[in-house]
Amino acid sequence: MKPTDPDESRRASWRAVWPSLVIGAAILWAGIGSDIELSRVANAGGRIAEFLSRMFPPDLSIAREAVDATLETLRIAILGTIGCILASAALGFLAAESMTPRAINAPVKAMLALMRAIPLILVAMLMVGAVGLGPLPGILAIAFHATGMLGKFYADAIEGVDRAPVAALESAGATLLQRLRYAVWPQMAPDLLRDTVFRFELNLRESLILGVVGAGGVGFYIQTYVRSFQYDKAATLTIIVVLIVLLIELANTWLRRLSR
Amino acid sequence: MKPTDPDESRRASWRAVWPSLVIGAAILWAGIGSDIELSRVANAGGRIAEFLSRMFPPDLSIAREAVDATLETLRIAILGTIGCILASAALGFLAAESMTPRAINAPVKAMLALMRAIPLILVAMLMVGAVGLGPLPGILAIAFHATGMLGKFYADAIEGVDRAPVAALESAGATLLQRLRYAVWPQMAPDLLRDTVFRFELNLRESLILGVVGAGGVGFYIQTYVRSFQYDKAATLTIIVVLIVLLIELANTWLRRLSR
Amino acid sequence: MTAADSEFAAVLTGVFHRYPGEVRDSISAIDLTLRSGERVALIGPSGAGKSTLLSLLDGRLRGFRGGAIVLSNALDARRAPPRNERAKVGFIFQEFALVERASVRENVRNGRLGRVTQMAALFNRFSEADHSAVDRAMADAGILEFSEKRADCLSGGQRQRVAIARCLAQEPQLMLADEPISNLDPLRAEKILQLLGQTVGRRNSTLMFSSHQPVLAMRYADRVIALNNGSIAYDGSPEKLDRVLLAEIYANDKGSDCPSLRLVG
Amino acid sequence: MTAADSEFAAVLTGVFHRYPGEVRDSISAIDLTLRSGERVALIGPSGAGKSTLLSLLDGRLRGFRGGAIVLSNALDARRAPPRNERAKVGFIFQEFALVERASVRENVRNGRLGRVTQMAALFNRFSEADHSAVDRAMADAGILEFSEKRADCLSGGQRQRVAIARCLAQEPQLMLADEPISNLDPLRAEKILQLLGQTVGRRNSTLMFSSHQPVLAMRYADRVIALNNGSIAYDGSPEKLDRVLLAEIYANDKGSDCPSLRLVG
Amino acid sequence: TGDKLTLAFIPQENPEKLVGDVKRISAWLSERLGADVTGFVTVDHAAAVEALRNGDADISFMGALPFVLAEAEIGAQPLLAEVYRGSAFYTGRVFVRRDSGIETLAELKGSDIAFADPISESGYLYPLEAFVKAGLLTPERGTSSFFGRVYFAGGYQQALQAMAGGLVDAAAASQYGELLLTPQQQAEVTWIAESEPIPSHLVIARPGIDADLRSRFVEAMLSLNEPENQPLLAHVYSPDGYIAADTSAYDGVRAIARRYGLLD
Ligand SMILES: Nc1ncnc2c1ncn2[C@@H]1O[C@H](COP(=O)(O)OP(=O)(O)OP(=O)(O)O)[C@@H](O)[C@H]1O
Ligand SMILES: Nc1ncnc2c1ncn2[C@@H]1O[C@H](COP(=O)(O)OP(=O)(O)OP(=O)(O)O)[C@@H](O)[C@H]1O
Ligand SMILES: [Mg+2]
Ligand SMILES: [Mg+2]
Repeated sequence: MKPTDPDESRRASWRAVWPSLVIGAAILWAGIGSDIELSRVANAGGRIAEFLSRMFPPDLSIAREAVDATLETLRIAILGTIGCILASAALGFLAAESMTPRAINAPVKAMLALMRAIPLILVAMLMVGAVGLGPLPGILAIAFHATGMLGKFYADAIEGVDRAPVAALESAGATLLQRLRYAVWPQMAPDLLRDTVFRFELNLRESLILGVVGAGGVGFYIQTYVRSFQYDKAATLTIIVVLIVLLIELANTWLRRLSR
Repeated sequence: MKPTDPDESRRASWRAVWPSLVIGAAILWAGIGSDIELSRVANAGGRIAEFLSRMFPPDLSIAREAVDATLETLRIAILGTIGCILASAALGFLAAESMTPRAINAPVKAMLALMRAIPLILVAMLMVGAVGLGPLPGILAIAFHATGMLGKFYADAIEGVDRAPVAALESAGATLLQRLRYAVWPQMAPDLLRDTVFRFELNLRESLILGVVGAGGVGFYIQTYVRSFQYDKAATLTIIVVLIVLLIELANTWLRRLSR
Repeated sequence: MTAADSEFAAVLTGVFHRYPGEVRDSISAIDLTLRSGERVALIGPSGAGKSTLLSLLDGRLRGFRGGAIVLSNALDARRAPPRNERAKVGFIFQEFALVERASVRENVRNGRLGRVTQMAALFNRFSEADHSAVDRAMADAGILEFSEKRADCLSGGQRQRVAIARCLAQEPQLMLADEPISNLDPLRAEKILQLLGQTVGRRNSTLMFSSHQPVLAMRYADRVIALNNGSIAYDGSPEKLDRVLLAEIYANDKGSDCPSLRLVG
Repeated sequence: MTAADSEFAAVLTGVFHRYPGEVRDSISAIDLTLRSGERVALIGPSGAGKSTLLSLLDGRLRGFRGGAIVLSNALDARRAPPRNERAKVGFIFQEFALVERASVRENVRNGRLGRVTQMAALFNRFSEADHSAVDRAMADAGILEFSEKRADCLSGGQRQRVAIARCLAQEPQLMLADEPISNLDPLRAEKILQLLGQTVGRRNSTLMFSSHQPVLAMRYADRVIALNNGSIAYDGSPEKLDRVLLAEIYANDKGSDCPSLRLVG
Repeated sequence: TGDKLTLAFIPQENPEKLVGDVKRISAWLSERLGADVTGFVTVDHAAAVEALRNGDADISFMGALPFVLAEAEIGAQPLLAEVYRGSAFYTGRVFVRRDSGIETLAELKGSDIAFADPISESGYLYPLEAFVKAGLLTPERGTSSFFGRVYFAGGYQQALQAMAGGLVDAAAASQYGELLLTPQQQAEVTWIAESEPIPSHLVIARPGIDADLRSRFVEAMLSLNEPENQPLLAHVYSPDGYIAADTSAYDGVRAIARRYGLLD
């Protein structure tokens, strides 16, 4: 922003307008092109009520299987999360602009995007092909797929820390690792915790696709019930998932209070 | 931290140990209980190579359908994203601890968790029940489901801003809205942008599940090709998705540079 | 409130405060009356409670005990004062509290937010009066030159002057300044103190500023209040505050084992 | 480097620097030689380039032109100096640069990071020597009392002393201090300046500190360098720096229309 | 003995029952074959075939179309065919609402139709063939030349629900699909066309499976037809019984799959 050079500032404001134009055009295209009858939304109320009524009362006869499936899902989610935390710590660090030169962080960032981009179903098939049936391919698929997101989150968290204390430690002769440990880590620990717990929660729910690899988690049950219109059973499982997620949310709040 | 009261500090350190214990126990349980033969990972290399070889060379004969499907997916993602941005702006603000009293932010936070917890497939079916087949239920399902995550992200971004300038504006007599506009917004705009673009990217990929509701799109094709073992065709579509995601990643970097 | 109250900018009676989890009061047993039009310097050793006292007067301190009336409004220990009261009290922050990604001008303009209608401000609609107040404040603080630079691209003293200009633009009835000259060169420091004093004189408003440069502070104040360990150790005219008293104020705080050094001149 | 070099702590020849996107140089045509054991005060109006010059000497300034040798190490305009060189140069930051969520002790201990082995530090293994250096630094800076408090629960002056203690704990050969007393009361300010001077004397290291309190600064320096608009306006003994010269230094910068006020005493 | 046999099950309606079923059947087979039999549930045939390909599973259960795809893909062998309601064949049908007044396929020109799934014989390919036979469309020109909008609803039930709920005009599903609707809905819908007979679901094996083990497995499964073992059928998708599979019975399916580009 140089008030002394009007040309430059005009150019700058044009640069700022560009993205808005592109985004605006995309929205217009999306909105106009598609045959969406928004009128249908108007009289959806009754139908939604009817749909929900089919979920009540939840069919609790499957409670036992539901609990087993939940434990299985939890197990896969926990192990998958551990895997993706390890991978994300390494890749997230490499992808952070404030930590590595552009020649490293740009390709790593792209790689993470790529890992996210590969559809989970394909990853799951690949893992079944690689290690067979059972929980293991599920865990690997989750770990792989989740790393694409969590690694990005970690990189964002690293980039978001206040640079002044990092510079101060660098000035004192601290090595990269030491700066990470003593200036970056204390600042980003709460964010990291939040992101990791969040990803754990997502992993728990991605068991939807994990039915693919045997053993049968909650998601697999829900999917099957929904496909066979047994909404009252799906409701039971959904309630369990919701309870667990709320529990995680509680734990999250508690942990963050500790780490603040 | 009160060095003057050793009891208190001992209690504090216990409080800090608790979470580690719980997490450690959970990991142990997950690791021991499941019948995972990690040895299988060792000789997975060849199998992975074999799997990948089936995807090459990608079958480009379906390029036309692929482009159509991609446009359809983009359209659903764009409109779904707009929906969830609007909802998230409102809910995210309400869920931010630094903005609303606990009596409001806690329930809203729980509600967002709940929205995330409800499996997308169930939301999709609900929307099909409500507004019929086609892209509209897909858009609504995406908007609903994504709000659970994006609203949380927005709340996090609001909570993450430096409070000093917010307090300064409050002291100057600025109203809540004004503080949002002039102290919170400039600080969090880059984070917001990042999170929104990221969620857009996710929405794009959640079209995987949307095949279920007759919404078409890339995910539906990929699923179908995988199920009919046409991995070379699935590869073509995956490449398109990857390209789009990388493009979004590029746009993201560019936008963030502008907004820094 | 009776009419007589308006001659007082602030009345504190028996105010105590302790930060959560602390073992000592940050300020204790404060009885204090600020008369309208006064220019008060607040001095005292580091950690004495100056910032705490100032933030109390600004209505930003929660959980204090005792009575606090500022510009006829009784402060609540549990919530911030209403908007119009907040707009009347200006504050210059010790650590500046600027919006980093915003320009100098935008930061200064933020001082006007208490005076514009809600909606107007949301769409960046400020009146002529607002714009000229902002320009005047920037000129007075000597920051017009780089008014379009971003706040995070400034030197320490430049940042401090942005914080000062923001408060000037607010045109408050009571101006509270926490170490407003800590990062300013002597000439600028004097100029700023002079300016703050003049502003107060022009509008019959009130000024209270803290400073670690007692010599300078005394030159621009009608009254000096010294804090020590959270309590008032001196309250009176600058003239009566001699070297001995000063040395006592600064030497007498806990955790300080300073030798008695020359304090004045 | 020849043996003769070691008598110089720093040698700058024809150094220029401009921040990206700016129209004016932040420092220009700087020729400067710091002798080992010198205590140099850096003064000059706000925005003159003091912080920029100090960060150059610290090896943190990128994109400068000209020659810069610090402790026999030639600085590179494109990258930070190697670790052992960085460890030899200590810096006290104008805006403190503390790790907010860490305790005072942890912040001070961070000053030791340049001296411990990589792995030891990662697992919080510090030697006895490290611990005692940290304790001594905290005692010297007067912050032992609240050594377990978090850095974001301190007053402005307390935070500044943490920044000072961190640098003391580093035991550097060249100590650079950017406004180290801006938020300290006069007694503490003098004590800190005295302390920094003593430390330098004891270890034949070198000190350069910037300050906006020329009177104080001159009392604790062997040599004064004044910057104005990025260039050196005075470089010599404190004794020769009289009121007239001082007034010139502070009055002469662009964007300042200060009246000529009393500067000394 | 050291024989090991792994079964890959594909879920149907009641997953909570299936997990128990898998245990029951595996246990019974273990005893019967004197081998170590384990069962896994996979979400669909693709994962099961992936497991068969690598020898992670030996046996799986699936429909005729997935089978012919798996046969072409990995050389899977047909072992047994299910007999369901007295027949080793079933059909796909085109359903409409009674009150729509539609009686012939030709009347569906320009209307919206919901198919179950693109990889479905009774919910897509066979009913589509009925339209082809009626001369209404050709595989080359595709469905869009005849219908208004075409949806893949994800399953029989979703397709039928969409039709019953008035969201589309017609739906294609298995002949037994109707049973998935509520009695009230069943009264409101009818079918207007039926496909050629489709070979029913079957039990398949991976190509390299030990021949002896395979024949013992086939024998064991056929023994489920005996009266005393009949109750166990309820734990393998509840067919009436099994017959040995005849590979030529799937020629029709292979031909259709080829016509629609699913096979080379
Ligand atoms: N990051 C930056 N980007 C652009 N310009 C900068 C940046 N930092 C400093 N400047 C400019 O460079 C000049 C010198 O700044 P510097 O911080 O060195 O001044 P200083 O002498 O330390 O001032 P002060 O006494 O106010 O701290 C100033 O005009 C300032 O606006
Ligand atoms: N957020 C906080 N939490 C806990 N203690 C605090 C907090 N802020 C300040 N204190 C403590 O309260 C006391 C008074 O602090 P205050 O900031 O009012 O001092 P001050 O007089 O402004 O000092 P300085 O001149 O150093 O700015 C100090 O002992 C300080 O450590
Ligand atoms: Mg203070
Ligand atoms: Mg500076």
